[in-house]
Amino acid sequence: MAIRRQVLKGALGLSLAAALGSAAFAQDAAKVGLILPMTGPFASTGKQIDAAVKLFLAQNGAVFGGKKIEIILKDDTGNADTTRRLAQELVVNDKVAVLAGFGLTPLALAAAQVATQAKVPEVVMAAATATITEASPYIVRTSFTLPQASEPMADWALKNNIKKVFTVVTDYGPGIDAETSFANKFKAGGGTVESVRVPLRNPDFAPFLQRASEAKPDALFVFVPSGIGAQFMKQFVERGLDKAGVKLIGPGDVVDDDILESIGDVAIGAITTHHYSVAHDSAANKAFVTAFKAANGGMRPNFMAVAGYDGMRVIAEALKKTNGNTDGDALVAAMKGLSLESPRGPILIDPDTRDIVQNIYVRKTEKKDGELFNVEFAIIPMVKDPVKAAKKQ
Amino acid sequence: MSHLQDRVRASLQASRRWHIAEIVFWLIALGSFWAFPRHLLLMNEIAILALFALSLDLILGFAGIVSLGHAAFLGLGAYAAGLLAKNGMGDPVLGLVFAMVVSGFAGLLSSPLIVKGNDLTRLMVTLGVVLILHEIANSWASLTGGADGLQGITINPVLGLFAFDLFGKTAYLYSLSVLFVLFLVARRMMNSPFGLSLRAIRDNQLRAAASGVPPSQRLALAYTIAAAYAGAAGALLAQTSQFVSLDVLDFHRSADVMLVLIIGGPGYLYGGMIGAVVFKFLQDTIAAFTPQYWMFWIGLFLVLFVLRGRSLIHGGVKLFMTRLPWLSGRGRS
Amino acid sequence: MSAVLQTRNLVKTFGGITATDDITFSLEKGARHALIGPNGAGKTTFVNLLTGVLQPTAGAVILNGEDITTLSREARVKRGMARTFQINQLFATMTPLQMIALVTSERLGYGLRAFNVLDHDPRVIEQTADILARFRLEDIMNETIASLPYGKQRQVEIASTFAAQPSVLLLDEPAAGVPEAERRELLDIVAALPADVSVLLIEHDMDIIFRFATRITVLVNGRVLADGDPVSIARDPAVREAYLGEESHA
Amino acid sequence: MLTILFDGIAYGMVLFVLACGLSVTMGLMNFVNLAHGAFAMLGGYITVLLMQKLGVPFLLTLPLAFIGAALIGVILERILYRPMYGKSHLDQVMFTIGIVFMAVAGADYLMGSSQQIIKLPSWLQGRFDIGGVGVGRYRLFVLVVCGVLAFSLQWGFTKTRFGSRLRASVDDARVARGLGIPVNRLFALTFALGSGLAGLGGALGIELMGLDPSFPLKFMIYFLVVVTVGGTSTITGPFFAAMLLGVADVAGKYFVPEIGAFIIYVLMVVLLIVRPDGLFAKGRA
Repeated sequence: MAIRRQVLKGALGLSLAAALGSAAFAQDAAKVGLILPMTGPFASTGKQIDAAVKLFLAQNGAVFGGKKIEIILKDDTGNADTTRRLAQELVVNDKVAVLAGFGLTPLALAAAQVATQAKVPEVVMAAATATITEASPYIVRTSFTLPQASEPMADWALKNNIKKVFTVVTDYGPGIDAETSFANKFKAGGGTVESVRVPLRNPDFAPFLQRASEAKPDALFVFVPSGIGAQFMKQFVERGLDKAGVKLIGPGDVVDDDILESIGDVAIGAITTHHYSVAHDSAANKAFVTAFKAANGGMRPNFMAVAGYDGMRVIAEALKKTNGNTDGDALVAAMKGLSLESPRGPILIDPDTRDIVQNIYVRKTEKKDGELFNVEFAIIPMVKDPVKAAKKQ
Repeated sequence: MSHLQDRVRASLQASRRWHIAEIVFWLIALGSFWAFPRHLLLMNEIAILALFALSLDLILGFAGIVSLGHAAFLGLGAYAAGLLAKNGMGDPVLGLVFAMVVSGFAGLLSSPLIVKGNDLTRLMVTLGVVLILHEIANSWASLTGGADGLQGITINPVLGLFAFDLFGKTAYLYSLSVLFVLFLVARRMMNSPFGLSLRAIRDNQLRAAASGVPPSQRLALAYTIAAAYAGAAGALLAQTSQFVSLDVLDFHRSADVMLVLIIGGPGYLYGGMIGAVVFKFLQDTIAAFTPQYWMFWIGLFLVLFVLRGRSLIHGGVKLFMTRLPWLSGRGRS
Repeated sequence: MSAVLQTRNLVKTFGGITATDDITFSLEKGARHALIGPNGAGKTTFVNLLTGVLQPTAGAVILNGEDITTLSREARVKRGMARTFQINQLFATMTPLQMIALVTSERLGYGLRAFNVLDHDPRVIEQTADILARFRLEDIMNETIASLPYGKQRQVEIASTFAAQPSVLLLDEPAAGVPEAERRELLDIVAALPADVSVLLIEHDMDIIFRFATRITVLVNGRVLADGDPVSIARDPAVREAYLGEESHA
Repeated sequence: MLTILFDGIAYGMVLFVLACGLSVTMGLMNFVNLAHGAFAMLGGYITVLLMQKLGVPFLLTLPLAFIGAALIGVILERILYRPMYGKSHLDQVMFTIGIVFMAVAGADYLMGSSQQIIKLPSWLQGRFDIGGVGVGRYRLFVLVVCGVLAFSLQWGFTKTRFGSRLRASVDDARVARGLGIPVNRLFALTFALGSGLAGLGGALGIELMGLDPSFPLKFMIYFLVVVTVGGTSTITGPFFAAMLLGVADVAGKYFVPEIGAFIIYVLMVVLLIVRPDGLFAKGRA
């Protein structure tokens, strides 16, 4: 009985809110459909981005260009078919001005067609396969691309006397992206590479790491989705690869700030290239981290959060530029070429590719004041996605 | 022509006569198109799920085969239709037929694994097959797009006339039409001598064999047909979403469809469809209140349902359905 | 000799146990032949070998002059061998009418017709009505089988075997489990089976055996102990010791 | 090479401990329990919680994981599982899938969706060389623990009164009841033991297989393979099946990483075609 009453109350509240909402803001609301995996194995992505989006609106108010941004959050559970349906419903039923979120590559791709057909901007806040922005002229990305983060790693490795690298990547889009972009660059610079790909649902890294250790490389390049990074790191150490002098390198996913603490000391010494570290030394970042932690019970923001934060900002800036015009083409045009100072440093939405251009930092995982951080020690400024850059030439 | 012969004929005829409730059911399904224009996408998903559950009903409800891997054929059909469209043949009906042939053929090939062995072996083999397919689809990225899904599917207008739109109008009517046609075929089949022999095998395999019914042959055939039906559902999924992802081969697809059929009740063809409506409605409602944990409520629902709720719910359904003479004495629990 | 069903040196072993030990047996045309023996004598195994539920380790089964040793169960049915089981084996959710119509349609080879309907075929209707009438099932033909009393179910089972038009009928303890009140009707039906059908009756009940059987085979420990007409079997001292002796214990 | 064999055996050992309870309950009551992995997950989370929140040393958490899972097992058996024994396999499958779903969502709710990580005591970390073969300390530890367990289970199963009664009941529950064996109580005990072992396996497996809410789904197939391939009437059957599976899985991924993920499934389907009643079945379906 009690449950039922609650349900009724909830339903009543919702419909009331909806009625009021549509009455009060019918003219001056810009709805943003935020589709994220809030449940399932990629829920942490959803939580980070959702929190960052809320933080941005709380800090900056919700009115831009005369329009009040209204967020409609939907959970796609990491399931591409659901993403597609939700995107379609948001466009058709809720008449959203912008679609945003998209935790994984297939999810972003699933919505691409909807964005094109409906002429609605799709702001990708997480998915990182290079090709995504080519799937629709309405896609704008505020996260990063894996080649963007992986190629600088090859440069760094070549400069630091690493001749032979063994790559271990998860066998799906982003992993393959990371592997090929790194390997191509590294080989072009005279290094040798051996590779294995690990199945996405892999319970045990032992056989792959065994191969790696027998290859006796100078460094192990690794990309795994952030959740299983910890397991990988531990087995890396268990197998004694660290003691054998093998460096652990790769894009920053494996030492995700969100879980770095629970990975523990085994992560110390890992060299990674990425676009954001919670330890990034700037005033903007310090303010961001402090506010984020305060609003989320001490949870550290990670690279997902910063992309969500900047994504909202890109939407807001675009609205300002168009003076509240929510036409999709106008919004995308306004987003192109946007240049902002983000907590991660300067960022630019490439007017040609609608992809993000940003600094890539070389970091080393270290312990500071009893906490683990990825400490930046070198900068490669304003890196474009190398895959699309190569295509243009 | 004796009086008794007339009565026999009448009884046999009665078992396949259309009941008013059936007609009402389909009218409602069609009428929903105008009644709920905001929910056409969801309704399209329901129609596809209903077809998938209907396909499971053919083997579970009518032939008694327990499968944990029915998604294998859904996935094959989806990829078959998707790949065909990607390679320039975007006619939806062509894709549908192609998907049914591919899935049906796969069903035929794997049927020897199914017809022999006990329930446990069947569970294992069906689960194993779908897992292998999932791995293949994942690894063979050059063909399937791997974990990124199959991109770039363009579907031509249905019959060259009705283009797929964002609102899901064409999608729903197309899926509903396919569901209806395939339902008609299934209904006819299940009232044929072949359908009767399947029921015989399900009821009592020992007696079926002792009555001259070859169980392996019939089960293999039923399995093939069901696979083709699942392939059709997969094709609809691929065509109406113009996208195929690895998810079509995921375990939860097989589990969900089983749940759908159990909710509606197996063995009378409408179970899958009623179940699909209830399931999607539940999913949507629960997801609206506790988006994070609807899986928990579905699980709880399942447990309670199997423990005691079934007789309760089916009691209601049966009360309604006992009017259908051809349903008499069907409910297997 | 006009044997319709024969076995030659039939052997079946399970692991180290020999359940059927070199049985050579023959069922004459039109016979009412009883197969008796104490519990565990191998009667059920023998019947399972005849009907194809089990495959023999050695030996042959011959039906109407054809070696059917390796044929499947359903193929034997098609060649004219039908059976009932010790415990009713029926299609619980069907009606007697449906069950008999099914067996009839299978006999006529319609089993793979997926788009025909039964009520369009005059032969199915005619023959189904015929069986229903002969076994006095008209009144219950539209009831669900599972809801019928056990005796009636037995009747349905025997009737359904006749829809297969068998030349050989194996009845495995037809009266077992049937309440006294329904027994008489059932036994009348067994007694009225057509004379051209050869019947092999597997039974415990001596009343039934001596009422129907014209010939008796006694199985003990998987072997044929004696074979002959009822009178000589009843007098056989070895049978009395091995079988009737135990019977009085039980 | 030998290292791979060693890794495979250690992996197989954990699989065995995880799955052997399932094989006995399946054989005893002919009950298809797809939710077995939920008990393993429970054991895993008990260890994680004890270590993270209360700082209990790893070794001490292992028996507690066993006891916790066994306790929950007994309770669930009493109130939920028992009414299911008489039902069809389909019902059992649906029922246990329901339990799995609840367990997965429940774990997500209570523990979060991320991978759980524990810190092993330092003497279990790292590896050492024996004649050129690299041996992970933790894997060796797992191998010893599970090996001892397997031996004592085999001993208990074949040599004790409990074992002989259990075997009689697995063979034919009806006859066993007739002989006055309290099959129901026996089953409750076995269920507890099986769940407990699963819990222990889950705790031991955190380091090797990871632990997150989807654990029961991810590993369901592995358990079922062990049971179907190994059969349900012995301890040795599942044991060798688990070894075979562990070694084949690890070796497959090592030698042919491209198709490594297939090996276990292909192996299972092939085995089921060749020996539909299990690798070590003795003519009993």
